[in-house]
This record gives sequence, structure tokens and C-alpha cells, in this order.
Amino acid sequence: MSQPFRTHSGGRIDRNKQLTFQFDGEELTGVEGDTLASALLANGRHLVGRSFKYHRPRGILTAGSEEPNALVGIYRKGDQTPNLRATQVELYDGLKAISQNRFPSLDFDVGAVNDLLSPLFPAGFYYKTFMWPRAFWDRVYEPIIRAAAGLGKPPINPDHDTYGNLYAHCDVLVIGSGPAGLAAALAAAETGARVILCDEQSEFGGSLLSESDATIDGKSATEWVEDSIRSLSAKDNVTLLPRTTAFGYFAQNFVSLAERVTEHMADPDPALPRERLWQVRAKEVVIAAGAIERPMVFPENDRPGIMLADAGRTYLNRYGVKVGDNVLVATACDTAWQAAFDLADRGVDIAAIADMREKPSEALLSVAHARGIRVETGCVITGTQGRKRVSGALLGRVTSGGVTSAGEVTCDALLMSGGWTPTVSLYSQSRGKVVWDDTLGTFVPGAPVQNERSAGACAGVYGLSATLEAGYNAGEQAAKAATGKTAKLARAEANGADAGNGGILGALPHDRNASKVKAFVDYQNDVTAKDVKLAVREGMHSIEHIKRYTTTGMATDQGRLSNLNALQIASTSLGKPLTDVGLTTFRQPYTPTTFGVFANVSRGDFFDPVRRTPSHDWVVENDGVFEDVGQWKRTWYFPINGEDMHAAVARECETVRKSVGLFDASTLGKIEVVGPDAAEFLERMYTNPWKKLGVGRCRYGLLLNEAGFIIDDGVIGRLAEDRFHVTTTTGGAAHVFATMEDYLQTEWPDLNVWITSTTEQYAVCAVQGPKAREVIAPFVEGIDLSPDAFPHMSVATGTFCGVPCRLMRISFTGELGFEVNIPRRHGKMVWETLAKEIEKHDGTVYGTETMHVLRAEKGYIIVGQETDGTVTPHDVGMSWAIGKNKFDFVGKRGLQRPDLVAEGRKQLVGLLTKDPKVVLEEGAQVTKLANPPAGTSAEGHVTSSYHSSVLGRSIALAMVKGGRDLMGKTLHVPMPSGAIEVEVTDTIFVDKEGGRVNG
Amino acid sequence: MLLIYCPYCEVERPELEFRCGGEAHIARPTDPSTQSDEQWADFLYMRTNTKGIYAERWRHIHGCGRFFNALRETVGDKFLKVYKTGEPKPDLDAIAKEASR
Amino acid sequence: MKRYSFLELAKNAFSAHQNWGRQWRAPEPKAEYDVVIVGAGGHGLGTAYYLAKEHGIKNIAVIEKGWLGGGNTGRNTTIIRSNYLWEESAALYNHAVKLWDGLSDELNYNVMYSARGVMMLAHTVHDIQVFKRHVHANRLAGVQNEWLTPEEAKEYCPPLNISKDIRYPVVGAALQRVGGTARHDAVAWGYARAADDLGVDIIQNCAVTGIRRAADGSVEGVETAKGFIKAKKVGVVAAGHTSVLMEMAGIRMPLESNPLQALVSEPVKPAFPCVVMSNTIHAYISQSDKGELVIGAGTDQFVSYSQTGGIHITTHTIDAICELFPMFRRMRMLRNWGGIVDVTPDRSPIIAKTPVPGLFVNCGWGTGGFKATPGSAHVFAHTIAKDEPHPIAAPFSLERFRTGRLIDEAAAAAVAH
Amino acid sequence: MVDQVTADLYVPDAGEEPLLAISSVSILRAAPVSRLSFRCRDDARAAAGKAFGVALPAKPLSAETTSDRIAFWLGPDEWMLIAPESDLEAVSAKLEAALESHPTSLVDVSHRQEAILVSGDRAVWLLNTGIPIDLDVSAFPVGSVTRTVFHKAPVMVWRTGEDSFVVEAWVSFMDYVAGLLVQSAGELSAA
Repeated sequence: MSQPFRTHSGGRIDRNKQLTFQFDGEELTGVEGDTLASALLANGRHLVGRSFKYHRPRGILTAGSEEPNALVGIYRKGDQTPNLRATQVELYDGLKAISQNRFPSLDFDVGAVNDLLSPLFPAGFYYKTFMWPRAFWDRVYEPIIRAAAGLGKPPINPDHDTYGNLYAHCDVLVIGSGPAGLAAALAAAETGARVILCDEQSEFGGSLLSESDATIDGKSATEWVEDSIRSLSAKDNVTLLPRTTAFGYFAQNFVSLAERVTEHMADPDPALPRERLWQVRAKEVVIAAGAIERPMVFPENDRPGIMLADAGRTYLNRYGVKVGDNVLVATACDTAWQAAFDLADRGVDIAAIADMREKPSEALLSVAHARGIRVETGCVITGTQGRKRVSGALLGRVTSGGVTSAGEVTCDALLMSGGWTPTVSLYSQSRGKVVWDDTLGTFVPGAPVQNERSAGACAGVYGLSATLEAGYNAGEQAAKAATGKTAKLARAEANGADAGNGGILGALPHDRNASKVKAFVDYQNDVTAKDVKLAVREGMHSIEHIKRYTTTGMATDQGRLSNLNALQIASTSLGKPLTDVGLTTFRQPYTPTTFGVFANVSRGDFFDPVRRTPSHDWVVENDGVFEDVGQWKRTWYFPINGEDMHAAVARECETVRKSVGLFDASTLGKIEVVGPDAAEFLERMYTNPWKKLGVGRCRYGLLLNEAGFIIDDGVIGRLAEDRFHVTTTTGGAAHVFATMEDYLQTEWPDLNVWITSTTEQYAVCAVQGPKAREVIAPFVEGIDLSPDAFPHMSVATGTFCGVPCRLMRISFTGELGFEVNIPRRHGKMVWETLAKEIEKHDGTVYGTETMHVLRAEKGYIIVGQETDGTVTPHDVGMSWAIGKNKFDFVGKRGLQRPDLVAEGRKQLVGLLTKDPKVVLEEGAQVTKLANPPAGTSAEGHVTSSYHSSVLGRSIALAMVKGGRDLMGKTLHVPMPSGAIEVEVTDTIFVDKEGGRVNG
Repeated sequence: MLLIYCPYCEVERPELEFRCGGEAHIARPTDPSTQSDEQWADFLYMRTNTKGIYAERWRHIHGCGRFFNALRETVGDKFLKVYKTGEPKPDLDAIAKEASR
Repeated sequence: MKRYSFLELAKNAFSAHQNWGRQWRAPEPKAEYDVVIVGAGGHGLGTAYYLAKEHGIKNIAVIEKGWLGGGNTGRNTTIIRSNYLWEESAALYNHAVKLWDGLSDELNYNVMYSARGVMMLAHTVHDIQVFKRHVHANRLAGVQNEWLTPEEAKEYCPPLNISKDIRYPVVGAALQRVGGTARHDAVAWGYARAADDLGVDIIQNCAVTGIRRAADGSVEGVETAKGFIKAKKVGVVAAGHTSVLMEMAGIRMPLESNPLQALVSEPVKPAFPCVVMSNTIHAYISQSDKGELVIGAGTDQFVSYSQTGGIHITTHTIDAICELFPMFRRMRMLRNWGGIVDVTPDRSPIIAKTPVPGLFVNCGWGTGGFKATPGSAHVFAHTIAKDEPHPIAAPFSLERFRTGRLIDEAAAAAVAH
Repeated sequence: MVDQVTADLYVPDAGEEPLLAISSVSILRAAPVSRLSFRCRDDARAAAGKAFGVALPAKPLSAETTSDRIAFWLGPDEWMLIAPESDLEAVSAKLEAALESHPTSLVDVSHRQEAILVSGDRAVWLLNTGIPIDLDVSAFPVGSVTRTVFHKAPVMVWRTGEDSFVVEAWVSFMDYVAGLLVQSAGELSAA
């Protein structure tokens, strides 16, 4: 075993399972149970990264998810994931990690020059410079700033891992599995309540996993954890989720969790997702998130080897790793002493315990004395030495007059503790307001805002006995609140791990030149005490301003380590109580959360449902080209023999006008309106009159919103006195249905009429062209197709190819046309039958592009193309569609508003280019002048424009101001390459008399 | 994501099943032609947009399909009352008093 | 005011930065002002600045409930562009873009306006029609905007996935090269510092609790947490809370307030060169100077003043980002937050006089107010000072909801913006 | 509480391969049935039930079944009536005749949606990968029926047993629903 700092026994690791890994290309070994951080420390590696701004050498500071320094990139499957915390990365065989934000290497980083130039880079320096000359910002300054910023390198290859999603419900969600969380889960589970217990770590137990001598029910802490987990996992009503971070707490007890499923495995089964999103709705939540230790803000408190005391203890007791051979402990609270004792008991030299308190407890002093540990009281660290690893520290004696030097101490690691900060992040996310606890000197959760309770250290309750008790109580109460059930669970009795005292906030006093030294408040963002003071000096008096100006608390730990220290420094500078400076709210996510977790299965074809029509497979086989229309795949055009779109569409158009064409219109919305008041209902919804429409007849319907603007249209057929078949646009189907429901349910509940969506009940084959009747006739039974019996705008039921059908004689091409509605499951059969049949008549299948051209040749509008939500029926020349004698309809009053009846509104006209070969661009603007100066108001714009192969020239529709009074006038369409001359015409280009539909 | 009680299905369901229909109790005038332009603009566009207790419409679009009304406190997003379409608007002051208790 | 410059920075480095002055004062309110602006966001502070600078009004207060720049100014994704469809909108936003270009110099505060280009992706034939209409309309209006093929779009933004195999392939894009981003806090702070220097009192932590009107109906002043403050004119510029404030003067507004979310990733080295927006699949992304990917999400569907939104809203945005930029699936969200936007029926702002003489309102920016900050402030200052709408502001009246002369960007483009 | 309901009308489509068949869960396409969307006011409910052959439930989210009829409560005035494919015309005619004096709406939607049968130990887990409601038997007992969503698609879910469900979706959404279910089930067969 080549891990010089590994202990010989103890810890939650398996020394027999050696693992090999790489850090910056160097091959190292660790053991199973290690994190990357513990393995590096076992190898004596403290320097693991460079800081954000000054590129200072940085080491591992913590043992948890709040780690600000030890951010690494992990190479896996040919790509890297940046910014992972070495303290959270579980070691596996073959793991490859690299350090970040350094060039060319971690040991020699040219960026470190920034440290020397740091006097030029105080907080907010970039707001004060880089302004001159103007052009330099874009070209010089900003690129340099950007290249310098950022931590790791972004991934560059598409991520092929999968991610899962699961919605879950429970009575009690317990977040955190330390003593409080475990006790809460045990108590809640005992009642039979549905319990989910999650913990961000790989193993349940939290702080108990690094306990040395505490016992619970006479067992060691870790044995009690194992027994507890065994009992929980035996229960059907309990779900245990290790490696699962509760990262978001939303309204009404909706909590999101991220489960890391495979990232800790060397070679996971590819069927497993990399991570999974749990979306949990909990009746009650117990937050048992614990507390984290606070760094002390003293000069040069950031050298590798300087670490939080409890982290040092965790590496020793949980991972069997000594953080050094000669360790200095600096503290303002009791718990750090235990770290020193544990290390000493494992044979590590304790250089000294420097406690800034005058009088630590006698009990601690006597234990230290018994171990022969040097103790300095009333003593702070005023500086440290060593470049890539701490090699010594300056001690200072705190006196009433200030700080006086108390000599130097040599060490190879420095453990520090400024006391404990309850983790209130999730409580804060739940919209709870934290309150200041003067005794503890920290913020603790106030009253719960949701069905939530914080238990244990996260609520400021310390000491093993008290924490367990708080957990049991919270679990019991939560279960009772959720289910009404109670159960008596025997409570475990704890010995040891008593609550400690002490703690300090803010910058420590020192005897150094304040303007020269750096005492870091926010490690990752390189924010020093000086920066916070500068912000205050410059008028930033709100903590939010200080935070934004200095960036303190905005790093990847979201200020969990730094907020209280920053707040205290600001408070001192301002001379205001800390609580008056304010506390920034914690936002989700609790720890950085992979985008893939959020997106999970929404990718590729599952990004959004792909809705296909019954002809889809046939179209694929016949090389049709699709376009996306909402979620639908619609056939755009059918190229044959290598045609391009232009050629295919030209052929399709000509064929339809000459013989016949087949078009899949299945995507059009269909609504069945049924009931005695059906006609009355349509009368109120649509602009047109419906009451006198005969059974078996169809009418074009126009739908407005209450503002008076066109929102949809479609043909409506009357199947019976009390039954209508309504069609809508493809894109408008859902909205029209919802709008109708709204009026029916909330405005006219007295009407006896109901609506049912039949969009997908029927497949619709449109057969259009002079030979349309011949094409369908062989398949129709029960309907007389003769022009007299079944004229244009008719509807009838019968059978088609032997299946029931609703046949409509309608046309969106200006040709003789039929739309065959058949029950959807028969759609494929009918489509294929018709596709074969039209071949006999030299017909063609056609797509949406041809449909658009054919209707434009007839001047028919498409809602959403000619109209854009600002267009009235009058504007598009459809005043005829408005029932003259109607009392009311949706949009009637809106239509009478001043601007909607004003002169000079845009009106739909046709445009013919002077050069028939030139096809205008849709969206092009129409002007009076050929060369309008910039800033000219347009007269209008081109809404539709095509080459009409039937006419052998281009055609266009446009909305033009006062257009109907400009017939025959010349206007211009200015393009980058010059203006195009156009003549204003009416909107019908083919068959102006409209006789062909009656064929 | 909100959790909403549907008074027709008589269960609480996640917001994903619902569409918010905006402010409640804005009845469409029975004879719009008698409305002045100001009145019509008021009907179309003006909203109370209350910071506090707000009466709004919801539709259980991916459930029973019914519209209903709800009182929700718009700062904490807590639902205070849910009632069926057609039922009168509750006394907001009384509800507010009850909620603050 | 001591001017900022590199020399000044260097000079201060020698005195350990002990001698920097305050960027703005923390004055107590006076009994009376010529103009009181309610709301110290970018628009409100800018309004005060231009009132003082261009209209010679010196006795101005900006009253803020919380801390200056703490509303939507400090919570948005900082996208700047002016390629709007209607000429009224294009004029307004282009007025802003022109001011953005010189703003750092004007304020002597680096607002980091970065013309990285804003690219709006088209995914359907309908998108192409809509975007081309924008391009043509913009060209006529003198607003820069151009059409790109998918290949050109990828050249401009190399991480973009233009594969035909994704659910909604990219079929083209509209690019406005002068579009980009700026540093949101710096905009508020820059205006605050410059306005303060011109004598404007910025009063923070002072909620307005009432708007007092004289017997003739005109505005008399505002009730605040620090007592009554008399004012000849009052301008309400309090995005999100406009309805609440206007109700104090008895005015109903055509507004709904919705939570709007945004998020950032962990900072990484340069990975994304411009701003990309996809209105069709709802993705808005850029990379900040700090290295974070800055992503805009959508609004919740209901009225809320909570400054938080549902996870399904962020999820919906991130899945779109991961489709367009599949390498970012392994990136991680660092922080997600919400603002409150007030949304008008036509998705265009209101910059207007009100039925109450002396009371003015600037609101309704929806999800797109940041980009307009200097332009909005500039024309609103004019409107207040002259008691008459600035020509660019004139179409953005309250009256339009009565006449029906809406400026409907949403309907025109079928987009949120 | 019942632990199984009569679901004879929903049988696997004989002509189709299973979409998924692993030990913990299976997904099968169901054979076609007749589906009628029925709407009426309260006064017609009893007559409709009589004509249809099974009562139209008034209790929200419940179903009434016989071996060849199912009436699903979908809303306070909305039921989905299920009958054998071949009974469509007979059922329609009978209902129409019986309800002549009542305002009602009866619409054939047999082809609008399709059903799949999801069953097995992990059926609840699998459905909850996309369905956001609580499918625990305590919250969604056997016999319950509801419309809800599966990721981005609307669906209808009927619980026929503790571990068996009928999931219906509009036809064009079924590729999405079934496809995602099969994909999400992938990890169940992982080592």
C-alpha cells in the first residue's frame, strides 16, 4: 500500500480492495470506500486546484458537498465533466481526474501572476475600467476576461448517458440521515407511514460515520446506523435513497431529489440511467440536513493543508486518512478539540491547539493535558506559511489593545473551526424565514411555512442525545400530521458526542498590515475580508449589494461556508447589527445539479410527442418529405425521380388542376357539437349564421376572439338537427376546443349542448380535382354523388371501402373536391386504396406546400399566414362571413372598437410582380417608393407568395394599407438587391368565376 | 408545481393536469352591444391582479375537464378555497381573516 | 464625482483602495420633490438620471421598497436586441440599443454591453415566414437583422446542433449582430451613481404605501414607510408590482404579474459565443463574462408575487437547451431564481400618462424589459418632464386598450420575447 | 376494497407482439373496443345506465363494469362507455332510443384512442416514471379511473388490479407513451 497517510485500521473503507486512479496523469492508488479527496489525502496530496481570480494554490477544505476548492474534472466515456467536488466523487478503479483553472500545470500556473497584481483587482474593479477606448471592450478586454473566468473546461461531446424520472408520493420525506434524520425515519416508519429517506452521501449515517467513541444503545455509532438501516430496509413502507440530494423545495411540499445512479461505478450497466430526478410530493417533510463547520477568516487561511477541523476528523475516522503528521488546530469552539484528540490518539503530532477563547472548558484542557498537547488560549492565527502546502503559522495573542505576536508554529496541516452553521438552505427554499439565535450566534429556522419541520443540527440542536431526541420527535409528529397514526418506538440512548460551545463570526483580529494580507471569506470566488469592507465603503449597504459587488456567496457552495462571515464583516463595517444587514435567501438547487437530470427523458423523438397520421408509413415508403406542424408530422411534398421541392410542387399543382390529387387532411381539428342547442351555440361562437343551415349542408365558419381578431376557421357540416361536425385548423385544434369549453361551462351553462374532440376518431383523405368524383365513386356506398344530389358544400354519411364514412364535398383548392372521413383505424387502408386509385387517373398525392399554392391561387386565406392575430374579417375581405342579423357572437363587440373600424387598415390584396418570373419573398415589405429611406413605414407585407405553375407566373397575397382601393396601382417590394415592382390585384388568380368547384 | 384540489374529482392533483384561466368572476356582458369602448376594454383587459387573495379560474384540463374557481394567496401561492363554477364569489375579507388566524 | 478609469484604479491600489468614495448616498427623504419615481430598478434610476441630466429637473427622489436594482433588473438574463416586428417596437428598442452603445462612457461605469449577437432560431416553415417578415420589416425600419441558413447559424454558434435528426431541427435563424448582453447590476449601479451625482435622492428600504391625490384628482405625493412625501409628479416604474401601486391611485391596469425564472450553470471556460433564443421550443441561452451559462426559463401560468416558480418550468427549458446543445447535458445548474414580470395583453409595454394628472406609469415589459432600459428611461423622462408622451413612447399608451390599436408582438410572431 | 375488477373487455390484441415482456412488468397492446363519449345532465343518467346495461357511476373516478360493458366516470357530466367492438351500432341505437326525450350527446370515439395493458410487480413504478399522480393503492384503489398526463401526453388510466392497469391515449400519442414506457423499463432488466 503506497498511501503514506493511510491509517492501519478503522474507517468505512476496505483496505483489501485497492483501486488505481489518475490525478493530472499521475497514477495513484486508493481503496474502496474512498472519495477522490480522501484518496488524494492518503497519498499526501493537498494541492488540488487553483483559485478563480488569483490562481492561488488550493487544497481540500472540507469533506462534504460544500467544498469550494477541490473542484476537478472527471474524464469518463471520452468526455469530461467539470467542477465535480473531489469530496463527493467516489473512487472507482480507473478513475481519471484533472485539476482545473491552471495553465500549464497545477504546480506551475502562469495565472498566479494575478496574485501579484491583485492590488489592481479589488472587488468590482471591472466596473471602473476597461471603458476606453470603446472598441477595446468587445475586442480586447472582454475576451481576456472571459478566457480568465470560468473554472473547468466545458464538456464538448454530446452526452450519451441517459437520465431517469420518477414521480413519488409519501407521508414523510426525511432529508438527511445523520442521527436526527435516522431517528425521524425510524419513528415515522414505525407508524406505518410511507417514508422516503434520502441522503446526498453514498452511505447513510451522516456525522455518525465519523464518530470515534460515542455509543448508542451501547453500540458504536456506526453499528447503530447499520442496524437502523437494516430495520428500515426491511419495511415495505420505506424507500431508502442514498447518493440522493434533495436540491429543491417548492410550493406545497414538492421536493425534487437528484439520485446519482451510476457515476460511482467503474463500469455500469448501460441500461441504467446516470442520474434520476425524483419529484416527490410529501405530506410532511423532516429536514435533518445537519450543520457545517465555518472557516476562520485569518490572513492566508487558504493554503493547501488548511482544512476544517471536522473534515480532518472525518478523513481520519471515516476514511482512515491522516491529514498530516504534524497538525495545528485553530479554533473558537469545542468540537475542534475532539479532532485534535482523535488525531493524537492515532499517533499524529498535534503542534498545538490555538483557541481564541480565553478560557476553554476545564474538561477539554485536562484531556489535552493528559495527551501532552500544547494549548494556547486567547490565541489566533495571524498568518500562514508555505506555498503549495502549509508549513507553519503565526500565532497572535488577543489582548484588549489588539493582537501581539505569539510566535510561530511549524505544521504540515492546519485544522480550523469557527463554529457551526446550521444548514438552513432547504428551509429557506421552503420560503421559511430564518431567525437569529443569540445563544448559538447563528441563524436557525423560524416557524415552518409549509408542512415541514427541521430537526437536529440544522435547527441548531447539537449533541448526540438531543439530536436523536429531536429526530424521534420530528418523525413521530410528521407521521401523525400526515396519517393521524402514532406508534411508540423505544428510543435509543446515546452516550458521548455531547454538544460543544463556542464559535466566531467574521474576520479575526491580527497584527499584520491589513492592506497587504488576504484573509479569504469566499474561497472559490477569491473574496477577501478587504473586498467586503471596500463594498461597504463604496455605499453597498445591503447584503445583496455586497454579495453582488464582491461575488461573495455566489460560488458553487452558494455561500454556505461564507455567508455568516461576510455578514459579520459587513455588520462591523457598517456599525449595524448583523440582522439589519439582512441574509440572502438560498435558492435551489441545494448543490449544483446536472442539466440532464432536469431534461431526463425529453430528448430525441421523446423531446415532444411525434404525432403521425395514418398515411405516415406509406409516405415514408414513398419518399415523401415531412414538415413539423405543431407536434404533427405532415407531408410537405412528394418528390419523384429526384425532383427538388419546386419541381415536385409544380407537378403536384398541375396534376390536381388537370386531373386529381390526394391529400392527407387528418391533422385538421374536428369537434362534434351535439345537443338541442348545438346551432345556437355555434351561432354564438362563429361569425356566421348557423340556425338555417340545412341538415346535410356545410358552411365555412370564421372564429374571432373577443377583441375582434380572426383566430381560426374551418368548414362545419350539419349532420342532424342537433349534431354538427366542426373542423378547425391543425394548429388551432386544442385552443378552439378549450375556448368552446370555456364559453360552454362558464358563460352559457344553460345551453343543452356538448362538444367532443373527434380529431383522432377520423382519418381524412382529401380528393381534389376534376376527376375527384370518378376516383371516389367506386368505393362509396349509400351516398348519391351526383352534383344535384350532393352539391358543393354537402355532407353525408355512408360507407367507403366498406367502412363507415362521413363524406364532405368541400374544396380548399377551387376544384371539385371531397373529404373522406373514415374511422382512424381504417385510415391506412383507405389512403392506400385511394393512392392506388388516383394512379389510374393520372393523379398525384400532394403535400401541404401544394395545398398552400392551390388555395393561394384561389385567394383563400390561411389563419396564421394571412392573419397574425391583428386582422379582422373585414381586413381580409370576408365581411360576407359575418351574419348580418345576429344579436351577438364572440368578437362582435370587439370588431366595433375605434381602431378596428378606422380608415387605412391593411387589407388583403393580390400582388403580381411586373416580371412574372420573380417570386416575392414571404414577409417582404411593400412600399410606395422603390427606394424608401430607412425608417419608412411600410404600406404592408407579403403574406403568401408562390410560383404558380398553372399560371406560369408568380402570385402573391399581401396585406396592404387601404389595399382594396389600390387595384391596378404599382407598388414596390424593396429587397437588398433592389426593389421589385408589383401591381395590386384582387385575390383570386385562378378560376375567378369559381365554376370549377361545381364540376 | 402547485397541488390543486379539484372539486369535481374530489382529489388533489398536480398542476400539470390544470390550466389557469385567469381572474374569476368577470362575466361576459349579456348584451355586449350596450357596452362603451371603455367598458369593453375593462372586460377584455383590465385585471385586479391582486397581491393577496385572488379569485381565479382553473380548468382540470387533463382530468375531468371542468372549470372551477379558487381563492389563492398570491404571495405564498397557497390555495384557501376551491369552489364550483356558478357558486358565488366568497367574502374575501372573511377568508383573509380566517387565513391569518 | 471622481471619475473611474484605469489610472484611478492604479492610483487607489497604492492606497489599498481605502479612498474610494461612495457610489451613492443614503439620504433621508425631503418633504417635497418635483418628481418622485417609485422603483429603483434600471428603468426608474435611468428615468431619474435623464430627468436630471436632460430636463434640468434637480429635485428628484427615487423611492425603493428594497435595495436598488433588486427587482427584475438584478434577476434577468440580460439579453439586448431590437429586432421587433412592429415599427413602434423596433423604434423603441432600437432607441435603447443606440443608448446601450455609449452607456458605459455616458455613465462612466462599465456596464459591459457586449454586442455578441442575438440569434433567434427557426424550427418550422412557419417560423421561417415569421422571421423573414421580421428581417424585412427591420431592414425598412433601419434595424439590423439578417437571415442565416442552418450552416451559417452553426458557424456563428459552433455548439449548435443542426442535425436533421432532432425533434425540431434548426431550419434557419435571424441574427442581430448588435444584440448581445450587458451586466445587469452595473446598469442599476451606474445609473444610481450618475443620478446621485446629479443630486437625485435614492431612498432605499422605503415602501410606498399610498398615492395621495388632491381634490382636483391630481397627484399630490406618496405615502411611504418614512412618511408622506409631497411631489408635483409621480412616476411609477415598479415592474411586477405596478397593479398594486396603481390601485393606490384607483387605476385598474391591463396587467397580470407572473413569476419568471432564470438560472445559471456552474462557471466554465468559454463555451458559448453569442446569445441564442428559440421561441418555438423555449430556450434562451448565453454565457456570462464570469463563465456561467445564463438561461432564461418561462413564466408560470398563474398570477403570483412569489419570486419562485415551478420546477416543470425550468425542466421545460433545460430539455430544449440539451436538445440544441447536447454537450451541455452534463453541465450543472448552479442557481435558479425568479422575478415577477407584469405582462400586458399585447406583450408590449405601457409608457404613459395616466387618467390621474401628474401620475405617470412605465410598466408591462413582460419578460423583455432589460433590453429597453436606457431607451425606456429616456423616453419616460421626456414624457414626465414635458407632460406629453415622447414620440417614441406615444404608441405605448393606456388608450390603446380602448381603441384596439394594440402593438401585438406576441400575436405577430407567436412568440414570447 | 376490491383487489381485482372485471376487465374482460380489455384483452391483449391477439395479432400483436408484446411491447414489453420482462419478469417484473409487461406491456401489451389491447384489442379494439367500442368507445362512446356520453354527456348528459343528471336527470338522464339513470335511463342511460339502464339502456347501456351498466349504471353510469356518480362517484368521481370510478367505473362500473360487467363482462361486456364498462362505464367510466370521467367528469360530472361525462362518461366513457366501453362495449365490444361489434356492439357499437346496437349500443348507440339503444341509447339514442332510450334518451330521445333528454338532451344528451353520444359520440363514437372508438378509434380516437388505443389502450395498452401494463402489469407486473413494477407496473406502478414504471407508470410513475411519467405519471405525476399518486398510484399507491391507498390513494388510487383498484377500480379507479382517471385522465391525467404521462410526461407530455394526455392519458387515461384505469386500475384493474393492484399491479395491473389499462392505459389509454389518443392514437397519435400512443407511440410516445408506449415508447417511453418501454425505454424507461430498460433499467429493470439491468444487472
